[in-house]
Amino acid sequence: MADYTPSEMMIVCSARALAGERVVFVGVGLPNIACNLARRTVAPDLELVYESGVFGARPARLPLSIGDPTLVSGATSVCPMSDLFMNYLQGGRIEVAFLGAAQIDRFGNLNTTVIGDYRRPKVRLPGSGGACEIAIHAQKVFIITRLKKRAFVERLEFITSAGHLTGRPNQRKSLGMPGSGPQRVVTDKAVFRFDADSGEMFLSSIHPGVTVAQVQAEVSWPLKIAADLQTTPPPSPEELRLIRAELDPTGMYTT
Amino acid sequence: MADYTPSEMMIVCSARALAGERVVFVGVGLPNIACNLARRTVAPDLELVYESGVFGARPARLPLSIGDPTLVSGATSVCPMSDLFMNYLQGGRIEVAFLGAAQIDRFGNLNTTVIGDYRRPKVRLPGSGGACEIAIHAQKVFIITRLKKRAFVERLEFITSAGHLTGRPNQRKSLGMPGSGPQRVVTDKAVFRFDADSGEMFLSSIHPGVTVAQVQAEVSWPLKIAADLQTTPPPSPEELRLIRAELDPTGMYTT
Amino acid sequence: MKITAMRNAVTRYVHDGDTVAIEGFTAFIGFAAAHEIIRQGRQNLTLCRMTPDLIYDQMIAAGCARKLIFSYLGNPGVGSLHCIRRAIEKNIPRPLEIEEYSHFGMVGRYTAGAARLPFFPLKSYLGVDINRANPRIQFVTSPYSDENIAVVPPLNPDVAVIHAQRADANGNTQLWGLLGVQKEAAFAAEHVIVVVEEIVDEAVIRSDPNRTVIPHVVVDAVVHQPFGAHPSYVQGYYDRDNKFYQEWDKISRDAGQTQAWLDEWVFGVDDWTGYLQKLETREPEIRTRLAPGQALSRPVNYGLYGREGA
Amino acid sequence: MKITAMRNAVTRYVHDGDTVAIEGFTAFIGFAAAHEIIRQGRQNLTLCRMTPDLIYDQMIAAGCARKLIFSYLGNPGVGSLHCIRRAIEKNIPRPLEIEEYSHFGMVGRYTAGAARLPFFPLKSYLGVDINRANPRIQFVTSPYSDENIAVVPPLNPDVAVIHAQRADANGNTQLWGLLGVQKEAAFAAEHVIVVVEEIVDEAVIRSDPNRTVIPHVVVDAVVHQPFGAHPSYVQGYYDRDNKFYQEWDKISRDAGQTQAWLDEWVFGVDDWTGYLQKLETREPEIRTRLAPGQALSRPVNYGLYGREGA
Repeated sequence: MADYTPSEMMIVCSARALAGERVVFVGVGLPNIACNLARRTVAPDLELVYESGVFGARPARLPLSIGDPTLVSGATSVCPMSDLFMNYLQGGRIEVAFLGAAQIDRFGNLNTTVIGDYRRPKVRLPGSGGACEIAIHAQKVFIITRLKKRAFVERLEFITSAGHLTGRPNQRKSLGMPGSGPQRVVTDKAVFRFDADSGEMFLSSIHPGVTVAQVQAEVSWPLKIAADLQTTPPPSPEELRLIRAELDPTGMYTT
Repeated sequence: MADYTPSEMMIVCSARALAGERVVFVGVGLPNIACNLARRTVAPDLELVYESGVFGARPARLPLSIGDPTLVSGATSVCPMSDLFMNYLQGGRIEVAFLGAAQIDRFGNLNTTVIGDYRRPKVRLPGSGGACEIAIHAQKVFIITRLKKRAFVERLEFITSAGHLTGRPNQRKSLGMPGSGPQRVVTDKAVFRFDADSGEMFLSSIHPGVTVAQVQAEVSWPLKIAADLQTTPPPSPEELRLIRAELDPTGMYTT
Repeated sequence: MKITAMRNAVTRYVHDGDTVAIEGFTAFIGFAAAHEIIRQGRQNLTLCRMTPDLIYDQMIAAGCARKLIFSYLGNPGVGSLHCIRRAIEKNIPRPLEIEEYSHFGMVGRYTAGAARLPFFPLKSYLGVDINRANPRIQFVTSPYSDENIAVVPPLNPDVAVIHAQRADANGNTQLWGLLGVQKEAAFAAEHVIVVVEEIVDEAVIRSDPNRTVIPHVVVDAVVHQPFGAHPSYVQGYYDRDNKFYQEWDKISRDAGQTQAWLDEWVFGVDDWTGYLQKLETREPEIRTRLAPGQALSRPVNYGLYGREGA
Repeated sequence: MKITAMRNAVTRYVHDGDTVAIEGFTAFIGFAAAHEIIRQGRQNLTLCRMTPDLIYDQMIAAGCARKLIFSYLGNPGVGSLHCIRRAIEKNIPRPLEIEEYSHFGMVGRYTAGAARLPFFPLKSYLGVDINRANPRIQFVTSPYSDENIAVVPPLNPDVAVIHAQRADANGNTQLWGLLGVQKEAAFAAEHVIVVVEEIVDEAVIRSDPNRTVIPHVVVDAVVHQPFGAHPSYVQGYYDRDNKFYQEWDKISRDAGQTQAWLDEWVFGVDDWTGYLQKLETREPEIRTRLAPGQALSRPVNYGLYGREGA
């Protein structure tokens, strides 16, 4: 048995991916902890921007939602939603953003809207929130989600947020999307990246103790695998200490 | 000799025209004094809105410009320019606005941009500022200007702000202008109004001691005259007391 | 003087069939107003809100709405909005029409509504199905670049309800914390009900005019309703009652339990005072549990400018 | 740490041929920055400002500009901007290209620039000659109503200079009083120089995050320059020096006198400290004359939210 949880592995992978980044758009839960871990390790200058309009938050407790009042008190700035979407996100100020999804396809397109027919849904999901625009405007997108066959699907039932679309070269650019789209998918079993030419997801790094077959079993399409497939380095003792002692002491998100 | 100045007469005429109004867009100088006089007489609920974004000002001195800091301190609200133009003016919240002009034509169109050719001007004037939009969006426009032949012209050299255009019925509406356009022109010799059908300016009220011929002499086109031409009631002792003792005690604008 | 009781404000400004926006992103959510609307039995409302949250889950469970205009359906930090899902997935208690945008799309709709613009442009809805599901999202071509850009139409509610920390009796309203789209919603609406924790003297408002988010010019009614955003929060006044958000997740999974909750907590009381009494009977220390510590802003000097012609 | 001297900030971020916006509507006008730009001999600038005011009158008289983008040319409360008129009417000291809007048009240009929109729509330029004089003003058709609505293109200056009351060393900048279009200009610009009356500890900024108009993310340099907006004013710090505005009306009517003034007050000093010394030598009581009284904002409570899972 590993001495860390799958959630902790996801947090650590996400944090490491933020090395050197400066402005990240963050949701609560795992991405929040990952960004805070990155600030204390690989990205000391990282600025966390919350979708609720908060910058430079100094939360006195682990926030319960992106609108938690603890994010506001002691922040460096708080702005209305129109400023957030117009001047920060559309204005090109966001370098990295995290997105989750109920369904993802091989090009990193995401569905958070509906399972089944839109007008007669089997399961009604939350919808876009800011995700549709984040996927267009953030310079890079990191996706965090658990690896499950019903999530990694051949064909989305609804496209809420654009990834690399159908994989045609320059397709995002020709549609007028400033951001470069999804760069990584961090899961509890492996990390995926995207081929620069085809836009297709490939297995880039596999977590310790997981086999390629176990990963393929949870992905609905024949998965491409990196020639130099890595084994994800496990969380370091210092990373685990920061998560457990400082960032999520009650284990709300990490157990 | 009248015991009041032409400026005082203009202020009083403007103030009286504000009877019952609630939200007025005001510049400094005569309109500012007129609006404050109206608040103390015929329009106690009048809210003064300054183009600089100030509402409910309580100036401790007579403001020197629409951006005077004395307007800000103690106001009920101060907003950015984008709010002022989008939500207040274009949003249809302004009932009355005052405009001045270097030139005015018989339909109340105004020029504050240039005398001579635009690219090779004889006299370069200030330009629009907010006037172009005020003329479109304010529910009513009152014009304050001194009566002079070179100002009341047959044909403007440049249209900065739209009045009743060429006088065709529904012309403003068909262009998409929400406001009803100029309603009065207050001058130092007379007050003019506009014919509801033709949009043409007519002499509505003449100040005490002024003749129709004197007015016509300062207007470049053959002036229409109201069938029931009035003599403007002179400033009352109370109006004069308010102006002289409270609103402009140093006589900066009124002498 | 616009101060009035919630009952009167709702009776006067919220009518069957109206388009209603109760805004406030995660914070300042006007539950007191929502409960009064439910209690007065309003029907066929079109409810607008970026994040319908528990407030519209309750109103939709109570059968007030025929349509929902929104951008994110969730119980923040907890999970699903089960009543709204039940309405969309199973037509319980009645069918619910939906008109769906992204957050930015909703911001754009309110912005256009406030500014009386025929549309608001935003770079969004590229390569996705949202605009296919919602034909009100259109595209226009820029005369400068031939770029096609999405546009959304104005949203002009019949009434907006805005909860805030404080207002004066005339309706000048100050907010701090998350500002969401409250200003835009208020300017876009035909009528505005402001609900506040405190009615303050005009001098308090005038000491900091830049803090006034909603000016009296657009306000029709001011309702003094302390704790009126419970179980959501008001910055500096009380915390979110997260226990209730979690409890609702359980209650709302079942239509019967939901109805029982509405019967007890909404229909079973006369007004918000009754709701608060019940709340404090159940948990006498609730206000202490939700009370934040003090973190005061440093004052700024606006300056007195009294001298003539400095 | 972005604190730097004005000289360095101008050397680094303002280059010949740049598009420069020094914004601030009537208040917060960045004269210290303008004088340094003149002193360093910048040429061929495109100057953007809703109200060019004395600041651009001086820069244009000094020959810094080849083009002016604006919406109102006036010496507020006093009269004309004679130097700019001389440039437009008589090509003195050199021809000046103009690109002219209404106020709302300039607001729209900055707003589109800040938000990277291809255009900003506004209901204006109906029945007038402004759009005939400026072909950059175009019209688009609304897909909802077939209404034609004016649009203006984005304005993205190479550099914006914003004067404010206070910032922290990292560039988080707070302003109160007239807010003009400073926020939009800062977000629209490639580089931003913030000039402040006071550098404050980050804790002051953090005590009131809603007051932060310009966040550090968009700021390149912070210059500490008290009294740096003289002869304009900074709310709560000093009043407008109206005597100078009137004096300028006389000086600026004559090209020779204007040049003599620039020689003495701009070229004749090393920096803003030198300017202020000259000012106080001429009028020892100037700071007293322009000092406002105190009018403090009432503090608001943001609340301390430290407890887990309230």
